[in-house]
Amino acid sequence: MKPVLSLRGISKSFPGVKALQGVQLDLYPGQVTALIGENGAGKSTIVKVLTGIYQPEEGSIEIDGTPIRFASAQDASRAGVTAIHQETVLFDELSVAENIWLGHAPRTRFGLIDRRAMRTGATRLLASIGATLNPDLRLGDLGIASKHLVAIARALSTEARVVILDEPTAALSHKEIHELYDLVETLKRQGKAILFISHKFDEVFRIAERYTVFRDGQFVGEGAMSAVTEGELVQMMVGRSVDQIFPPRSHNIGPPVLTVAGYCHPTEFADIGFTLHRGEILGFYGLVGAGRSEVMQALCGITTPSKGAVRIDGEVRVIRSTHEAIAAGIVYVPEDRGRQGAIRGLPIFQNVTLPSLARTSRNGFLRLAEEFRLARDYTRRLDLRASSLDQELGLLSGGNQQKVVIAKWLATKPRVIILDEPTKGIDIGSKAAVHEFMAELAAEGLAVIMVSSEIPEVLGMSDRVIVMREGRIIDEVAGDRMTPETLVRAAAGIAEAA
Amino acid sequence: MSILKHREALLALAILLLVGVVAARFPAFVRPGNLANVFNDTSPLILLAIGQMIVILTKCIDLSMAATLALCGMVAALLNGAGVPLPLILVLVVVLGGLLGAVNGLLVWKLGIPSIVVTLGTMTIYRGTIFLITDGAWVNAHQMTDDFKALPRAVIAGLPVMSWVALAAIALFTVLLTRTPLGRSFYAVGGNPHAAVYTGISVGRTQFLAFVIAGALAGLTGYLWVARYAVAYVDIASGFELSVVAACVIGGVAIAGGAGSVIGTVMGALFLGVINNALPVVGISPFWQLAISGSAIVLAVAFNSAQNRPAGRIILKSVEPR
Amino acid sequence: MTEAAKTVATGRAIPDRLQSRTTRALHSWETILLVVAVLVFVINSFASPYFLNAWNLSDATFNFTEKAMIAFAMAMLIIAGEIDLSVASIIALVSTAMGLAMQAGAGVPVLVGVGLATGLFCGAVNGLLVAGMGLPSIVVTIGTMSLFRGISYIVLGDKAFTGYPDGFDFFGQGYVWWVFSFELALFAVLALVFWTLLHRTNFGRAVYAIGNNATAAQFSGIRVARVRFTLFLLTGLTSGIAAICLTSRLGSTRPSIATGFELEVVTMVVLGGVSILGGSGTIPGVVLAALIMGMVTFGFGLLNVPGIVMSIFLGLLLIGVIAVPRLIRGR
Amino acid sequence: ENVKIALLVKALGIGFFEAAAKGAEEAATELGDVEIIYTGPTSTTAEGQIEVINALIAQGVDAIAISANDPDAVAPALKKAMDRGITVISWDSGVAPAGRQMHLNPSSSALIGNTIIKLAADHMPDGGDVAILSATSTSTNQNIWIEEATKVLPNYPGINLVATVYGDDLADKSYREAQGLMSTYPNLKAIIAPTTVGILAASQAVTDAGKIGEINVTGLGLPSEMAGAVESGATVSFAIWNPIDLGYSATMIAYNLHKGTATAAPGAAIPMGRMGSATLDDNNEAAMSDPFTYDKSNIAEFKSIF
Ligand SMILES: Nc1ncnc2c1ncn2[C@@H]1O[C@H](COP(=O)(O)OP(=O)(O)OP(=O)(O)O)[C@@H](O)[C@H]1O
Ligand SMILES: Nc1ncnc2c1ncn2[C@@H]1O[C@H](COP(=O)(O)OP(=O)(O)OP(=O)(O)O)[C@@H](O)[C@H]1O
Ligand SMILES: [Mg+2]
Ligand SMILES: [Mg+2]
Repeated sequence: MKPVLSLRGISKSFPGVKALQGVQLDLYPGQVTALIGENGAGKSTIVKVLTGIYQPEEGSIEIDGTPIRFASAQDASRAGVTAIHQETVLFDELSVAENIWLGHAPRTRFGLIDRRAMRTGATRLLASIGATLNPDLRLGDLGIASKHLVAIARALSTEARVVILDEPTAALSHKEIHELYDLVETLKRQGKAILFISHKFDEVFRIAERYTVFRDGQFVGEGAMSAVTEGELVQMMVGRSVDQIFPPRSHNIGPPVLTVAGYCHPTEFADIGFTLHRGEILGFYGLVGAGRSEVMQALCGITTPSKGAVRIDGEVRVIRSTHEAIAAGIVYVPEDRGRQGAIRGLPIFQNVTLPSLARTSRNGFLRLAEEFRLARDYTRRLDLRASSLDQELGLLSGGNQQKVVIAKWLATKPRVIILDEPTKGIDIGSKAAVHEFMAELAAEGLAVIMVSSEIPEVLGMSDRVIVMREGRIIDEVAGDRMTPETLVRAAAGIAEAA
Repeated sequence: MSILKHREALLALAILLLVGVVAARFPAFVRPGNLANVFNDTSPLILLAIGQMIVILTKCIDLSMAATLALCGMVAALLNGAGVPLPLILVLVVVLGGLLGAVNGLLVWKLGIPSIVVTLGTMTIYRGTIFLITDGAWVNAHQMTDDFKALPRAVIAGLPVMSWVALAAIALFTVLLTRTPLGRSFYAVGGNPHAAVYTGISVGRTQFLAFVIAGALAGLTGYLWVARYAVAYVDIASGFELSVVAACVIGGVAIAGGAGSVIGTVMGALFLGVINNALPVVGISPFWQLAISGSAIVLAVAFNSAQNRPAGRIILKSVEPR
Repeated sequence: MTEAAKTVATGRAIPDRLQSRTTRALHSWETILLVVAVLVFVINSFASPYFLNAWNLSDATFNFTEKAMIAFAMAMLIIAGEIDLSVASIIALVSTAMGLAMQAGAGVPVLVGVGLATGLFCGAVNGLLVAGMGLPSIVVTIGTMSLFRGISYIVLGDKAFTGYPDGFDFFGQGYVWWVFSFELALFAVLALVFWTLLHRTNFGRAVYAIGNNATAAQFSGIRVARVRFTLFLLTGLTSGIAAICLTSRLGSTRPSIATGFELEVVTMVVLGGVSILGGSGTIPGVVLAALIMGMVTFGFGLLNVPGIVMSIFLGLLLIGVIAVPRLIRGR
Repeated sequence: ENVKIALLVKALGIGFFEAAAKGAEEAATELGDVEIIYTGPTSTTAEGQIEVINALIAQGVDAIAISANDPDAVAPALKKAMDRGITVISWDSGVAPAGRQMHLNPSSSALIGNTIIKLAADHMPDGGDVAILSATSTSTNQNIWIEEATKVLPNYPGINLVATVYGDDLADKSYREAQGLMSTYPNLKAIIAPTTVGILAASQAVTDAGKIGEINVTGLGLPSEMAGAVESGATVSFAIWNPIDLGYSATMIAYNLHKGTATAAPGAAIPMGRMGSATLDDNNEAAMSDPFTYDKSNIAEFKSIF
């Protein structure tokens, strides 16, 4: 079989990073090719090259054997390449139909946008993926899942021959993920060539025919999915074998540190109550949108709860700001690293010391020597890779940025650390490191809350698991009840099997 | 969309209320003739505000609009003095305005300099250029030909041409913004520049076009202004750029880009126009004018942001205790 | 960088700095400004025989001192990602308030107190609207810009306050020592104060953090709203100080006082290398920009070049100093 | 060594001041050893004038003759100039006594005040409403004239002054203010604009409103700029003194004071070349000459001169 699209010798660099170095990629009609690689391997970059957003410095793109250049996203779309990108790339102020058709809207005889055709087209496309959305709705008024459906409809609106999905399931719930798999099957039957990017091996093995592996911006290998094992793929990805994912835990649980009771928020959650102990890892499981992050953000003074009590070491504490939370010894490592965690324009050491300035300064005046000392301690502890401590944080790779963000919270010497989706979008290698590190923290006597949507992680790491659904605690699972089945049922609101 | 409509309806109500209050004491104010007068008076503000709105939609701001107006107006007056026929003058000022806008646009697009810095600079450069080409001398009524002065005030079907130009611009730009790919791309670029790139829209190019449109509108208004007031000098319309931004803000254009409508902007301009025209009629000292429009701006901003605040998810409504 | 990262990987310890402070300073924006300033100084000395004269240079400083005082606070505000366009109007309102106090028979200390308090009050109004209610500062301050000056028009109309008490003229016309005016001394002191505040305190660090990423700063325990509010207080306060100096220098108050100052202040700040998008900039940069602008206007003035030609030059300078490095770097 | 005299005006580009500069050059030619520096800010602000004053001090000019944007705000800067030995006089628009040695009024303020009312009253046999459209609210000379005009108002029974508004010497603002006057006072019979920018804008507004013959625009204007209005009838007559003479006289006075051939003290008479001599009153103020009235009969003759 001949590939529809093939890339040869593609290189692309950013200031300080060679994101791609002479990589190759082939996509075949009616087949799903999985693109696999660690964080920063260059997967999203190749997608952007394929869709005309980046222009490579070297290499060629061929469609049906003819070389072609994409100067803009429109060129790529005209050539039949379409993508659902890793980040949502839609417009809140425009309607659903406009989001689907922006850039290639049907026109009337006078060259104006044909709104009726746009609306009916949108309805048809949405129906084809099983969605019934009013095409006139403002996109900003929709939920995350609906937005994702609009993004898919948009990708299908161009009559593409090549469809690219960059980590499409990261933001979707269980049910939606399965609908997406069905959709991929449909596209395959229509003879489209599909590039599927994912960190989840189970889904890769489930839907892909072929694989291509990148490591550090370089092509490592490709082949048929049926001829490879999970272990071999991991080996190719990281260049070494990763045998054990979850570290051994010493379940050495101490007295209660944090007690929450009757915690409510006007719109986001209600009746939250739990106890957290020294040396414990408490898992919070739920589907995306269950309200876990909001609870954690309220605990850390980012949002204001309407009522409820928080005790630390038995003492009632009122926390109205992150400042007070840090003083009380609770810190929150946010899920959205780029927006809430990292300050990319500031040097690494300033990022690390930001929440601890009260300690490193004297009477409000900075002491740089102290700051560097603190930054040195904690970055070493996390095995950070950087050229100097006054390097801008934004110049580091994502995984290393995450390390700095974690270092910055640890440097405050907290008693309770809350990690919100600490391994979301992180590759296997880094994941294991984070897990090991969490286990270490607990062993040192820190009380850890881990919010996660990944069942293996929740089960593998936690001492106990609290399941949330629609803003409330539905269940608390420990010991023998800690099975995937229990968690899924509780989170989805299905009654315990009779 | 529903919020937007809502906001415009409220603004319309506010204007009606204002007119009503004035009319209660001075019925002559609501004579159609006078209202037409108010509209005619507000036309330059409307024209500029539409241009500014498009620029703001794309996450930029154009502080040089008033200076562009002044420079184009002066050039129109000088061309008139040199005997250039009126139709050609009209074409030339629009082109010149577009070129001045293009300079702004290119600096923003090709060099990535923030628009506020670019236009802060070109604002003084454009105005200074007027001084350079005239040595500061005024062009007065007696130095202009009659047909040059007559065009904006020529009455067609009961309204002066100046008003017709504003009405035409309102219609044209409503269609442009709602019914053409370019118009929608202004919203897209401002609403989510990142996503616009993924959609194949060049953010810089779109911003460039917005500046060109704003410049061309300012150029046309420059002629109208100079012809109507029958004078051209360095300082005409100085400080007008801020009224223009104010009209946009009152009209509900989001300063962060991506949201706003022609009709809202026009009403924002009319709101200021009515205040300016009503104050002397009601007998309030003109010294109050500044404070009143300032308060209106602050209130409008506070109001718009209160309306845009996300309502929260209200996820709890489905979790009644069983 | 990849190479550096690899060598570090084996050693693990990460060096504090790669470049020495002097290397870094040489590559900075301030160095460019310093070169421009020296150039302007040299050109001026050749262009006019009157330039190199202590008293003349001292007179020239009045062209920028008041604006520069505000520019220091404005720089911090812009670094934090906000802007205050109402500063010139605050000057008008402060001056009017002092005029009213003067009519009520207030002496010099009371006048100064009234001036500072009014400035702080205006800053608090802006701060409340922006930091308290979360409104965009650019439009809020366009509104208060009309409002503050509008109030002063309502109070004064076509009248003026004159006859400030003896001794009040010291702030705008007095000399501390030899050719060094009170305003110049105050400018130097404020430069030092703001340099310390921005570059040597936790508050200054918070300002940079907020300007780079306000959400992350908030998550890191910085009281973002409080910092923003304080910054508006500071611009209000420095506008109040500038108003005292300007009123004293003019010896009178009109509602049209200081018209157009806000744009000159912003120009000064941007020319000083402060990113209008927030997150970066320094006080020494602003000091140099103030000196450049002051010397350029004075130099042109000595040649009797009309003010508007100077402003063309400043406009070109503003765009030029930002554009040229970008052009050279190929954007 | 030439005597350097700076003619500092409210703003560059205004026809009236350009004409005054011509007069100053005329005086310079006549005197032979004078260099004129014609300068001013670009917009009519006191701050702008102060920057120019500082630059003039630095250049060591011998005399400054200023038409001020604000009588009080520029006074400290001018006082500094006098402290450094510079002769300072004001003309046209005055400076507070502390900031100048003497002030040259174009004409006596009382006379101007009376003239502008009389010009309106002469064409209103039955009396009626009149309104004043002035320059900026801070313009010294306009404010004095208006004050004088209000004083003599009782001498013109039936003439009713309904409003005073300010066009800030901006053509567009003046135009709008004139429009406002017409819509607010439907019975308005005359608009008096004691400023050349205002009278021009007001006559344009009256022409546009189609009220020629109904509303008479009068006040102070330049013949060259007003010719059209007089021809169309929007303005029946207006008055002005000759700005060329004014610039000439100011230069002569500045020169004489600098050379010490005259001193500025109450009662002193300072020679003004072909314009005779100026006699100072108790405030060290003097008047140059009487205003001259222009109408259809003589406008053609003067419109090419200034
Ligand atoms: N705009 C950019 N500027 C600078 N560096 C970039 C940019 N985009 C990507 N990079 C760098 O290029 C490398 C490849 O990034 P890319 O996003 O392609 O990784 P990825 O394989 O998609 O990772 P992930 O699994 O985390 O999505 C990384 O080192 C990243 O830091
Ligand atoms: N119905 C909805 N409408 C709009 N936005 C929603 C809705 N549900 C969830 N979201 C958004 O999805 C994101 C995830 O929601 P939330 O943080 O409450 O869930 P979570 O259980 O903490 O999930 P996560 O595992 O992602 O942390 C939030 O940013 C929220 O704004
Ligand atoms: Mg990626
Ligand atoms: Mg969440």
